[in-house]
Amino acid sequence: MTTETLPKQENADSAIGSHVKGYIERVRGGELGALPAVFGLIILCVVFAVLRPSFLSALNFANLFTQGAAVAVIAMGLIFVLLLGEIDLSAGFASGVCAAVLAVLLTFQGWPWYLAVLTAMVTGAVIGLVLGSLVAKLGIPSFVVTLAAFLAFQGVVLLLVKNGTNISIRDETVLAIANKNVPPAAGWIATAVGVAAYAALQLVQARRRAARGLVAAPMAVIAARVAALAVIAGAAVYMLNLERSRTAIVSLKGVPIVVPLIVILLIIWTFVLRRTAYGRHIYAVGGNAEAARRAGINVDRIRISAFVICSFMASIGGIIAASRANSVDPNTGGSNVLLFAVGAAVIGGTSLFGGKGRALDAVLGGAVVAVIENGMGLMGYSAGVKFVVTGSVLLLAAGVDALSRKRSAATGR
Amino acid sequence: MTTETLPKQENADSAIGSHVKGYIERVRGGELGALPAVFGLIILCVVFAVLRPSFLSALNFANLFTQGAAVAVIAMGLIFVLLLGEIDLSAGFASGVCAAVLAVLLTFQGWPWYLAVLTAMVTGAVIGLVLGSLVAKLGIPSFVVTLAAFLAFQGVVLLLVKNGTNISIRDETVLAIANKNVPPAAGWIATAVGVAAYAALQLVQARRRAARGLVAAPMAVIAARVAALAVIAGAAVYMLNLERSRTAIVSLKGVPIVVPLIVILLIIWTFVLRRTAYGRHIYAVGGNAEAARRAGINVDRIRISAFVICSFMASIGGIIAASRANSVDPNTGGSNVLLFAVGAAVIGGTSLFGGKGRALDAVLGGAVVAVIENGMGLMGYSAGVKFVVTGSVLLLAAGVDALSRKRSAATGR
Amino acid sequence: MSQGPILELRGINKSFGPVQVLHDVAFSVHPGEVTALVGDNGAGKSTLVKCIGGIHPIDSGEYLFEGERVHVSGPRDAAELGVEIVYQDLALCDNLDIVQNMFLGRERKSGLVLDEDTMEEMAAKTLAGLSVRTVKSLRQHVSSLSGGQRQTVAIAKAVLWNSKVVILDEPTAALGVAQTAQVLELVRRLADRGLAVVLISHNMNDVFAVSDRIAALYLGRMAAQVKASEVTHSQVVELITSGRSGELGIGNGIGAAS
Amino acid sequence: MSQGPILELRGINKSFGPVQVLHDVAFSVHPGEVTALVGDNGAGKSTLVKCIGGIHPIDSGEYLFEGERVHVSGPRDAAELGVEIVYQDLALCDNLDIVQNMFLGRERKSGLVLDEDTMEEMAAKTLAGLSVRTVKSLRQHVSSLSGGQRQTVAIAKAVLWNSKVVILDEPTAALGVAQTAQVLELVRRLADRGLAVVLISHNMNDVFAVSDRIAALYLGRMAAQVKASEVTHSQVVELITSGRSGELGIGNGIGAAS
Amino acid sequence: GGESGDTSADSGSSAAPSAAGDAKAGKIGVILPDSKSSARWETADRKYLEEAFKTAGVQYDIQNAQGDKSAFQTIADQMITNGATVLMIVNLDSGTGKAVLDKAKSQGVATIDYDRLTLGGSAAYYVSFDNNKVGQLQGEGLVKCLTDKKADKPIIAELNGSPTDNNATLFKEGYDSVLKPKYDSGDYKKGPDQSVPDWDNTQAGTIFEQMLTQEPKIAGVLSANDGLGNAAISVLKKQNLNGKVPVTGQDATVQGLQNILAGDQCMTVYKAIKKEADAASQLAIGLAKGEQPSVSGSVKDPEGNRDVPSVLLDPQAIYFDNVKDVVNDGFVTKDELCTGEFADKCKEAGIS
Ligand SMILES: Nc1ncnc2c1ncn2[C@@H]1O[C@H](COP(=O)(O)OP(=O)(O)OP(=O)(O)O)[C@@H](O)[C@H]1O
Ligand SMILES: Nc1ncnc2c1ncn2[C@@H]1O[C@H](COP(=O)(O)OP(=O)(O)OP(=O)(O)O)[C@@H](O)[C@H]1O
Ligand SMILES: [Mg+2]
Ligand SMILES: [Mg+2]
Repeated sequence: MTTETLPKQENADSAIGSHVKGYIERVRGGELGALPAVFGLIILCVVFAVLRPSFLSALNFANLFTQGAAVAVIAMGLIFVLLLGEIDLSAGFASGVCAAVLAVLLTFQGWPWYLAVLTAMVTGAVIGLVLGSLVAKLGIPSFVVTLAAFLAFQGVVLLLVKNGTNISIRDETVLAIANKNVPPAAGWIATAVGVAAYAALQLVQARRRAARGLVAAPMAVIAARVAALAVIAGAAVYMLNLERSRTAIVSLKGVPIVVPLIVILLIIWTFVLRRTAYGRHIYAVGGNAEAARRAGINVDRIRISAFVICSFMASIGGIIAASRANSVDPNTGGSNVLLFAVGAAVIGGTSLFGGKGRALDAVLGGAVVAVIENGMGLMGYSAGVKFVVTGSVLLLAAGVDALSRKRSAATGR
Repeated sequence: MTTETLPKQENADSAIGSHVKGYIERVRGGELGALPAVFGLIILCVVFAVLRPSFLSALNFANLFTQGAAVAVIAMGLIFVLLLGEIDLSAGFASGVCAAVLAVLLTFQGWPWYLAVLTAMVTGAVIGLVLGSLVAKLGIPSFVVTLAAFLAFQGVVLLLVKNGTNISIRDETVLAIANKNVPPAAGWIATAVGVAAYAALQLVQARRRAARGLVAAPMAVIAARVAALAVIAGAAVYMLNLERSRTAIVSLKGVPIVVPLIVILLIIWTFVLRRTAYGRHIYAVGGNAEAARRAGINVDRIRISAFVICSFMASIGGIIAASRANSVDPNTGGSNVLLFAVGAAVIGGTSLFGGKGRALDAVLGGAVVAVIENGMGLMGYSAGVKFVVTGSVLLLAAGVDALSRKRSAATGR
Repeated sequence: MSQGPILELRGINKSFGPVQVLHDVAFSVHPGEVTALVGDNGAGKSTLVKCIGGIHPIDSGEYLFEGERVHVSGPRDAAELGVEIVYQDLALCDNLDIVQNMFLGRERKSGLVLDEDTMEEMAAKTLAGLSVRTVKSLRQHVSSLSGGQRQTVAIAKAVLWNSKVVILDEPTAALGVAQTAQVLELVRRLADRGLAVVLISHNMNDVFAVSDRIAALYLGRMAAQVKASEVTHSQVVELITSGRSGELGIGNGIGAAS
Repeated sequence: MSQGPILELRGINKSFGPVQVLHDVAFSVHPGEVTALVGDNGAGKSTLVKCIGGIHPIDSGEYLFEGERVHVSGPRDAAELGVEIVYQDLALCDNLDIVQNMFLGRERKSGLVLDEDTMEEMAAKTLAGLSVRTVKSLRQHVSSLSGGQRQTVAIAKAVLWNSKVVILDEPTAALGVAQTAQVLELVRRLADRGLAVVLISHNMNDVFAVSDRIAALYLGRMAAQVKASEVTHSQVVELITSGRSGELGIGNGIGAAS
Repeated sequence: GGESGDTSADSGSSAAPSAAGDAKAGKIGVILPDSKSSARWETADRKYLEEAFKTAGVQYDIQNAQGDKSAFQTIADQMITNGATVLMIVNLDSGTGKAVLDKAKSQGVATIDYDRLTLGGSAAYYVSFDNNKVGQLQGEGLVKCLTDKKADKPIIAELNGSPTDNNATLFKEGYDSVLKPKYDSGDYKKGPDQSVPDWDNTQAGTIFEQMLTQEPKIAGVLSANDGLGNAAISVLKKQNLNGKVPVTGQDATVQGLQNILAGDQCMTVYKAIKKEADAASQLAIGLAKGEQPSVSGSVKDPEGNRDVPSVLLDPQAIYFDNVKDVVNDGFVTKDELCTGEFADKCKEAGIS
């Protein structure tokens, strides 16, 4: 049976059956990918929907996205640092600093929005450059460097927003990010284009591999994937294009602007991590820094760049948060933002030890965190009870995840 | 020169010279142990003393100990979890829960102090048991488990202190822990006994090893060690036995009670980690869990026990904090307590990746954190500036540490 | 067969996810004998050993020890039966020193306290017996050891104990000439003391030098388990590379039975 | 000597903290030749190789490449010179698959995007040339490979590139009979193509089978570097175990010079 | 917190909790800011508001944002989703407050600013104590106590609230308006002046201890609330200075009142929260029933440039002599306050 099984020969019977069987066996073998997080998410949604039917309303569905956006974006940046086995405790307050920079420039200095947003993003990148250099060049543990930054940035935000007041943001463009929606028609068009592009890409790739005699996904599998994407995206867009205003005067419908923003970021970072040499090197350094060094990879540069990406994404998260809050105050990026962002990444499946994780993890984990917060908000518990229940629900979601991984891992190792 | 160098033969020339040389070479070779943290500490102290002479007063010296005690104790427990490469984000609020239990039992239920303290400590141990079991048995990442606990415990504290009230503690014994001092004479006696016991232990051990033909520390080295301990302990006790009251009516002198408490905990945990099979197994699991498993170590049990110790120590930290604040409020154990505790461990030299760390790290790192907080308190900065400067100073202390390690590591690897 | 096998496996199957690595493997080990386990790279030798040691759970099959069915669900169970294994991927704790690694999980104690002195003495003696001459100090972390030194520590660790079965997975791979000779001599000595020894090696000279019995794995199947005196060097190589040799091997009805 | 050495070390010293591992070592490698580096466990072979590869900084000594003094401060420098090394402690990224490991640091790209297809094809070809038959998929993580399979991946990784010097630290330690033969043949083929090859091995048969020159390290000192044709099997063993053999070896004035 | 706990479990689960509930009397959503800066939100406001809503028989949902702005907005979203027609908020900051109010308004939800005015916001009503006034009372209280002690050129330490809390800034403006003239005239000497992050009592202890080390002659402590005051008192106790150095407070907590009875604390500021809650709940209930209640006062919102219809209540300074006022108001019970050693003091203070 298994005599000489170098990949080539499988090519012949690239039938659907074997592909599906392979997937099932991979899943049973412990390569679960996104399944456990999705599973946990579904259970959460069902529970909340049963307890509070309003959970399923169009309005709430739209709220979910804007509520979770900032954490998911920050988590996406954190993935890079976590992939290296490092940590960035300051990402939360870094987002606060960038938001404060944005607010000061917009409101006090009267800069146009594009310059202010750009400066905020550059601020993020510079922060990352400094943090990364301290970690990579001086060799101070990232926990300590970013703990120091965590404290310092807290102070910087305070200084920028002048001790306890807050800065309102009135720029319409910035406010639109987290508060306005894409016109329904545009939503449909973008979705259609996206699905078509995905289909084309898959087809071209399969063709090319088949032409070279490498294992390629069979047509039927590609069709199934494209169909799945189309259905999910279509359903979401349909839901978000429903009227959700409760008064007749204003109309409130369309995909919130943050949704395409997150989708674009997700595509970019997934591409970087999976399809570029840089992404490959990130995984290599996280998996075995010494092996990466011996392979001639400039480990320091990879480290620094990961921190740059992390703080850069934090700046985008900060901008979203500022937009959503219509203002920036000394607590922006504080409270539980950082823990939730790291938690989102870990729940999504990223390892804190490095070498394992995907950009999608941040979005999936961010969704879990957002659903918990959103659902708990509907329950109406008192402060103490709410904390306790939130903690338990989080544990439950993670437990489902862990158990399903464990179960299927029992067949392998 | 280096022909057959199995240890035995070194025995002959166990002269002082070779021992000292060996130490210097070990230090140059990168085995710095406590040196960098001590070095960073000294620099900090000098800077603060120059800027604010009152930093060196007897009063401030005594303050330092009570201010840093809770964090150092919590950090000591965290070391166990960190040694396994795990993390406990909930240690801060676990201390809060235990403090709240203590306060409720003392103030509302009127229990005697010993029962209340015992119950608080048992609460800590039980918390650790639950957390550890979730991590070890279900395989949920400790970051997620303890993040959930972090949230839940916050709620529990709120519920225990009835949503935001402060519970005053009026029990004299509990208040004494962080507020009263050991009589000067007792301080001197205990110090003398301690130093004598240390000397005796060192002598006996050296004798025994020499008798067996193993490498033993020469007399002179032992004498030097004992002398160093005597001088340091003596100076500290002398300083703490100075009069530091500002009013003529009351006398305020003696070693704060937390000092012997910390010393005893430090001795116990150092003993456990260095001299017992259990401690050895902790290091083994942290260094290579698979190797430990193959060596027949019950890895799950080690994991669980580490969490138990961590939460148990958190409960003691909580009791100290409650004693110091004369009350328990919903913020007890919150804010930066956890980050400072983990930071203390890391600054002391403990690795977040497991396998490397000592109980002493917690005390040294805790001292760094306490000195920074204490010194910054004397500077009178505004909130924002204070945060920024604190962060920078922390970075500086860690930088000194990292650079001295890096420098000496350049000779080896 | 001098006496019944002390350890016997029957019909062992083992898969990693979709990949089946062991197919219906039978394997037996006799006290007082050295059984060589040979096979090509990736044949499944290490996997078989890990199944014996309880590192990997078995999918199906029987595990008999001293004639009785046992269930080995972890390394502790194997150790309790008296099975001691040196794994190919050594599994030493890099952050511990040589003595600490050698006594890991079975520390000598006097009362509560570790008896470091006794352990240090015993370790020194065992290592000296294995021709280790370049180790600078027994208190060196194993991370600073050379490949061969690490291997020696792992071997020393396994033979320190009074066990009934000792399994060595490519123990001499990284060893020098003198050290290899010492280890082979040790293997013979252990068997002569009545222990059952399993030796995995790619070196046919070594295999024929010490073993009484040879078991050959071919692509996860037991091709043959025969007396060493009954086969030739080239026959074994044939079994390894093609799974059969003359009337021996898979498909000839002899297979696993010897 | 057919031509000048391509790589030459002179008076290399290397200490790890208090422990001096290499003492005043001289070593030279010639193009078109296989130089075997032998020595007892812990003699310092791997350390020497790591110094050449820039993994460890050298304490003192000269490093000449193609006759010119160079400063190698990291693996990148060595790679740029055209020195390719398979380390004993393989150093593969367990979280990457076989293809990814083989092309690590030198990925093929088409534009910005990785050219996975080309890489997969090239990897398959190289591995097939090394008699690897049991690897199920090239997209398998290397953590799931057997000892020998890992070793093969590491070797394949090093020989994929057009380098001038190839150094193999115990490449055949974990390999089976057929694979060992393939690797030895590959070694010979590389040398015949004009590359300088350094082979570290404890197996004297292998050493004599392929090498033109033999360098023996003894306790961190270069005992002798001689033509393989000028020494016997037992002389080399003597050099390894005692540092001298007849008029060869340390203290005989010949030492490092050949 | 069991009984004051699950609010909507009481009111909501009996009826259908969804937006589809009875449409006649609307539903009132209340968002409290946190539970850590002050005990009042969970212990007092929640209780009084619940009582009022229950009596009026309207549906309600009271939640606490725990100082998290993002959570604050999420809760607001959720309340509107759940069908609230009146939203009463205690904003965490004016920015988020405005975002919530504007969003609510666009959905046709009536809004009330409770305790804190949302600058530039769109709330229909504003009910509050004057935070500036609270600070003034604290400043005047400290002056009174120092005068009682006949302190000569005392050095004053200021232990301010959280630097991230706008109310803390308002309190500080209040007491500085009293103290600054004294500093300027040389009657008092300005000592250390620091903020306590998150109103964290533990940190407050360290901060005050360091103030006292740096400036050992501190003779008066203006601490922004009872928790911070208690932290200062526990440090003073070590030096046996408690009772000799007057300390201020706020919130009239059991702890603070006990400290006053013991003579360790000089005063606290009592905000008759029941009155505030009653006033606000009457407005909310009216709005929920579709009425347009009218109020007498108004406050100018400088940022939004409009007059907000307001109900403003006066805070009260509490000294040893009038601790009984707080008990008589039912804000704390005698049982809570007069435990153990305090029984005698209570008698002395005329609490029966
Ligand atoms: N954890 C795992 N997951 C998937 N496949 C595995 C795993 N471990 C081993 N394998 C596969 O099982 C097969 C047998 O591996 P094993 O390590 O037992 O070989 P071996 O006979 O010891 O070879 P070698 O002589 O090279 O050490 C190999 O093809 C390997 O790729
Ligand atoms: N990082 C290190 N720190 C301290 N000592 C080291 C370190 N690395 C190697 N050594 C020591 O240097 C000596 C030479 O090691 P090396 O790995 O070079 O030996 P080798 O000749 O490759 O041996 P083998 O044949 O066993 O692989 C050994 O005694 C080893 O203990
Ligand atoms: Mg193997
Ligand atoms: Mg080596």
